[in-house]
Amino acid sequence: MIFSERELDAIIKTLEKANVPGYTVMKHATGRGPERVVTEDMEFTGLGANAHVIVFCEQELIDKMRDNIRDDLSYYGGVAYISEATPL
Amino acid sequence: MIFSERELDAIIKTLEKANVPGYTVMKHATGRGPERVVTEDMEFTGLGANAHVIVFCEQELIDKMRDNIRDDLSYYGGVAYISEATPL
Amino acid sequence: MIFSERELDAIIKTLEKANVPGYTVMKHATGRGPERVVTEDMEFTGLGANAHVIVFCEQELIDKMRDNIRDDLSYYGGVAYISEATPL
Amino acid sequence: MEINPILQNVLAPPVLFFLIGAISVLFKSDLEIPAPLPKLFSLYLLLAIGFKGGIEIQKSGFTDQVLPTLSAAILMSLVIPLIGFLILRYKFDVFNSAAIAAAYGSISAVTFISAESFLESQKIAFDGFMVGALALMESPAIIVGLLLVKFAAPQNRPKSRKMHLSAILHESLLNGSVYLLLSSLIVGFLTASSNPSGIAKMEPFTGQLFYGAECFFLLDMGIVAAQRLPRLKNAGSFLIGFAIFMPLFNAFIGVFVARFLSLESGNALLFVVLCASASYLAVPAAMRMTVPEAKSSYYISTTLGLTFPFNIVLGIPIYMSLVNTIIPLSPL
Amino acid sequence: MEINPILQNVLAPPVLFFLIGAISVLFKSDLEIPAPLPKLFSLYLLLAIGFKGGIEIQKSGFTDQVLPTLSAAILMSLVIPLIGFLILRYKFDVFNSAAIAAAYGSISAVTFISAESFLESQKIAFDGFMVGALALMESPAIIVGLLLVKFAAPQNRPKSRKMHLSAILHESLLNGSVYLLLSSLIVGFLTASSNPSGIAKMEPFTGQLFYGAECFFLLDMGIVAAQRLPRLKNAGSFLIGFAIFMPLFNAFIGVFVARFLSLESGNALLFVVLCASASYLAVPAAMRMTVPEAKSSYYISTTLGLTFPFNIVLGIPIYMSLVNTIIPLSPL
Amino acid sequence: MEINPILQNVLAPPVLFFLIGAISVLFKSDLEIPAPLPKLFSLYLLLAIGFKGGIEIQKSGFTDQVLPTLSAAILMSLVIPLIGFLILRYKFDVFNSAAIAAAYGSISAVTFISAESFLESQKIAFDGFMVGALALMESPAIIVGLLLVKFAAPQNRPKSRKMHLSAILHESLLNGSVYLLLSSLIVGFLTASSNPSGIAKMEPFTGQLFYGAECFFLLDMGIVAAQRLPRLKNAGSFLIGFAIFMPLFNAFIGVFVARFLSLESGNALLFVVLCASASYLAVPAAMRMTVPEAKSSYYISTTLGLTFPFNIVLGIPIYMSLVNTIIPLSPL
Ligand SMILES: Nc1ncnc2c1ncn2[C@@H]1O[C@H](COP(=O)(O)O)[C@@H](O)[C@H]1O
Ligand SMILES: Nc1ncnc2c1ncn2[C@@H]1O[C@H](COP(=O)(O)O)[C@@H](O)[C@H]1O
Ligand SMILES: Nc1ncnc2c1ncn2[C@@H]1O[C@H](COP(=O)(O)O)[C@@H](O)[C@H]1O
Ligand code: NA
Ligand code: NA
Ligand code: NA
Repeated sequence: MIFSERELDAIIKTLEKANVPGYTVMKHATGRGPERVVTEDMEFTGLGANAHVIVFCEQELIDKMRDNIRDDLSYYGGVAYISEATPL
Repeated sequence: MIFSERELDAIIKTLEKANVPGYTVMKHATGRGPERVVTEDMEFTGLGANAHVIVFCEQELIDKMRDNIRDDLSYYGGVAYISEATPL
Repeated sequence: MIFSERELDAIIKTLEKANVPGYTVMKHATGRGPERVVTEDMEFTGLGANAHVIVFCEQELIDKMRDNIRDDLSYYGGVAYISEATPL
Repeated sequence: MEINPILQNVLAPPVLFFLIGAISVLFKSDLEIPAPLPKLFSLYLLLAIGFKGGIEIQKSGFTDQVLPTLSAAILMSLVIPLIGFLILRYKFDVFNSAAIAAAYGSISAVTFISAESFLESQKIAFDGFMVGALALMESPAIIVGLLLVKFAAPQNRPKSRKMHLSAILHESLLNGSVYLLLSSLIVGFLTASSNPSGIAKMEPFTGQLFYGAECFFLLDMGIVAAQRLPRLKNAGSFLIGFAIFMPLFNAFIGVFVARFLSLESGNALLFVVLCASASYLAVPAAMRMTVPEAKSSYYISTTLGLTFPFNIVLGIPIYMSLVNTIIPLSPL
Repeated sequence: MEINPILQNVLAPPVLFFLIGAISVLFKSDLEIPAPLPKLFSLYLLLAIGFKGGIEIQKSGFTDQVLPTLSAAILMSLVIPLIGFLILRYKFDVFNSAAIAAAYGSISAVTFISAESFLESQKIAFDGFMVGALALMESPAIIVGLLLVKFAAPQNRPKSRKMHLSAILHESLLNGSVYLLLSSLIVGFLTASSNPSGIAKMEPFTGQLFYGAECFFLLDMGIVAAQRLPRLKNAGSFLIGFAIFMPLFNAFIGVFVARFLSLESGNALLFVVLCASASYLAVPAAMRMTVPEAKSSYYISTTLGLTFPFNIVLGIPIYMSLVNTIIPLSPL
Repeated sequence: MEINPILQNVLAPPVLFFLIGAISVLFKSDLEIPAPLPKLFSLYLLLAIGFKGGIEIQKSGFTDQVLPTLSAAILMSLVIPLIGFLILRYKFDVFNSAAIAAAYGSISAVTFISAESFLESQKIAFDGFMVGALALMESPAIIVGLLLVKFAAPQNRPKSRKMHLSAILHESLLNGSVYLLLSSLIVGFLTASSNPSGIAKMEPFTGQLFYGAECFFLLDMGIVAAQRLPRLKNAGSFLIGFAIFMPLFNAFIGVFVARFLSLESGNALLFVVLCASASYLAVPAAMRMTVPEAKSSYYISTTLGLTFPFNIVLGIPIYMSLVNTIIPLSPL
């Protein structure tokens, strides 16, 4: 799940509300999306790179969050993909 | 695989012992786990964000490391998940 | 896909040429590969950590880029793996 | 208008370092000032300029000029976005027009600092309260921009995203750079009035170091501006023209307002520079958050890639000539 | 105890900047000092304070007071964690009690620096060897904390994790901040004794810049402390009370020890501040590594969210009054 | 050669801080200066040293010595890699030999700065134009290294990777550190000639702060160098010997060239240090890009882990003795 740092608070609130077991955030990611420009544009004095968020959780939880996250991402920009993963 | 930067040395030693072909470390990740608090707590003067480690390797190697890594993670905190991936 | 920051420009050009819908770059990754040394070596004054690039795209696009990326990576070092992922 | 003051401006260290940064991008040198080092310098400059401004204000007291000047400054930052919006609507939609217009109504602290350095090198006096004008001109422009979006385009926006006035005020007044500037101003004022020994102890940090830090920061600004410049090509010639014409136009209005306020030439220049400069930090950050429909490359590449270098290198000495020509004319 | 010294303390630039940082969090401003910039300032402050302390020690020589004071300082950092542990065990398990107690036995360099600035603004003299006490009080508290865990709770811990004494010593003595402070002290001492011209060349960096850098760092500390404060709610009122009561209690013991040592008022204040302050850096880092069973939010939010602001804003002037009251009393 | 100058060099703050950094790694302290803070200091040092050098050159004018000295410097940076290459080829392939040789032909700005500080503490004069030599010696060595690869090993390389001369020139001349140093030199020169008041305003930043920033940076260099040292074990004793012998050998040639140029002892030391020092920044960066076949651990661990500390701690005073012995001899 990758989106702008400035939306981070909203997304985290969504995650917390869905009671995910945990999440990890990596800031300072840059990138380019289908229409909008390279986001390094905003990073130059520390405002607004993207954040990369990883959540390991059950399928049901994902279903619960889906709509809220989609909503945020479609408005502000960003992508979210799901991959299968098993605990070590 | 995500855990505290301060455990990084121990984990890397485990990886090296298992003879993984390589690994990648991304520091300065923050996050929240099931019980413990948001780890940004420790980042404020540069000590102790999380590290995100990626290892691409064969299934057998994972089996070899599993116990050691589980041990470290259960004690210090952190998560490890496995996903399938094929080389490009 | 993980490789040295100094090759980043070349890889991005390949991605752009293949018309990927987007990509995300995380710099300042460190790591160790099968033969070469720990890349933290080069980071110490800000030159040359690795970059971790994530691209979500269709299988066909991957096929188009494969050769170019392989070429760059085998020469300069780095790894690329593919995982399945579905949009949220 | 002679060429001399422009050359003299270009040969000052801050402008030279700015050019060095820009040229390094041109030549594809791998010179880079990695994040968050530029942020360190921008925070430092805001803190130092606020602190020094606060001390000056306390020393000089609130003269007759302070209130009219600050009011005029706020007025300018309300009017300029409206004019800009009307011009931009010829070519752009409401969202982009409002975002770009807000940027030009707001100010650039680094341009202001460069103007101060220019005045110092020319040994022309200016007053500390002008920093107050700097601090007060950032927020109103953001508010006007967001109100323009709210009222000119409510039907286009998804319902859940209606802007609340409180969010607009928060975004505009509590923006990090506005907050740091204003609060450092207050700290400077309080220190000067109750703890004068603190001034001397701060002086090496906020005073002596300032010029060098400004140079270092402008080195980075040169790199950043030159990286943004090529993106202007996509923006089209209308926007390129706007990025040069608008500051000149604003300067022109500004100089007459300054004359009306009877500002002396130093303060007049600073006033004109505030009108002519455009924000590439606070406003873009606010717009990205609240008007994601606007293309950030438009408002960033114009303000940062063109208007900012223009002001730093050519604008300031041009405005100085303007001030020297208009201000001494017989009273209106 | 009058209100005046408190107000005077609050109106000094470092405290004002601390408050500005805290208020920015309250108002949800997006002011942020991104990592690793705060680390730059904390490394700088440790280096500078150690270097200056080393020079002072070399200049004044080892007076009669040095050894007793340093010994008393170490003693305090051994005793305070024990008292704290006994108090905390009413409510907390061994791990949390030991970790929190260790933090209160240890010291906060920034609180110490603020006390020095306070003394300077009050024109009260103090000696360089007090920096030695600062450096020596960090490690013993960590050792006590870890020994408490080792002996009070050996049966609960997984076998493979038995703490070895060597690991405890390493973690406590070679902690980055202790190491930098102590070694800078030695560098200062050596420079003063063999290379006096080096002092003048370092002075702009370690001396003149210090006050401004302190302000900048306290701006960040204000942000960080205010971010931690709300987490205290989860910690419960017992811990909140402890975070205010414990420094006052420690100050009270400290002032009598200072009197017993016949310290003059400047050194006495610094001694009291060392006793009263709590570590939010070195100890948490060590505890996170060696006692992961303890909740880091407990020992961080108390020391950083409450005790630290309390000491900076109210504590120091209160302790000064205490020192002024107790020290001049007729000899024991 | 007495022991005294070495001890005196070791007791200077920059060298002491370097040792502190190295010892912290030895003792496994967790002292760390996180990226990109070291980059801040390295950029600052290059900017300041260039700026000051430019001012000096403008002040002293182009004396008779300038051109011959700069030419000799360039010559040395062309010849040394060739000698090094021949030696290294006994044990290593073309790629590694060329990369390591290029590093030894190039220079280390921090070693140069340390030599300047050493001269200042010894009150020995030197000229600003030596900074020009510093700036000019980085690129030629890179060019020679890449040409060696191009001509000695064309058949081994994949076709698509043929090196174009333009790429070689770009990589060597527009390298970030070379570019910043040279352009700061020009800024200093222009400022001194057209805007002398700018010098005074820059002085606190580029002048007064310099020594302290140097110490801070050397603290980090100590850490980094000590971390690289153990990797030398894999490199074998041949390379370890080379890392000590080569600087001494280069210094020896250098001192005779300096004598031939009739340099006074200050300039002579700087010239010798330029010959003896090896690049651990610009050259490795360029080699990593253009000769990925070479093992970066070889050229980094030798230059940074061994040659650099050797020069800083022992080399500079040894070269000074050499200069004091050879230069005053009766003319050739
Ligand atoms: N296909 C993709 N693969 C990886 N990252 C993407 C992709 N599309 C968008 N992103 C990331 O999402 C951010 C926002 O994209 P956008 O929604 O187009 O503004 C970009 O800056 C990228 O970092
Ligand atoms: N379900 C999860 N998904 C992603 N990251 C997680 C998850 N659980 C824990 N983490 C990461 O692991 C770190 C340590 O978690 P803990 O073991 O609960 O202390 C957290 O700070 C997160 O960064
Ligand atoms: N098996 C692996 N798993 C994860 N990262 C790897 C792996 N192999 C290589 N890398 C990354 O790729 C970089 C370059 O590797 P190399 O091609 O061996 O120089 C390393 O520094 C690692 O960050
Ligand atoms: Na404006
Ligand atoms: Na204490
Ligand atoms: Na050399």
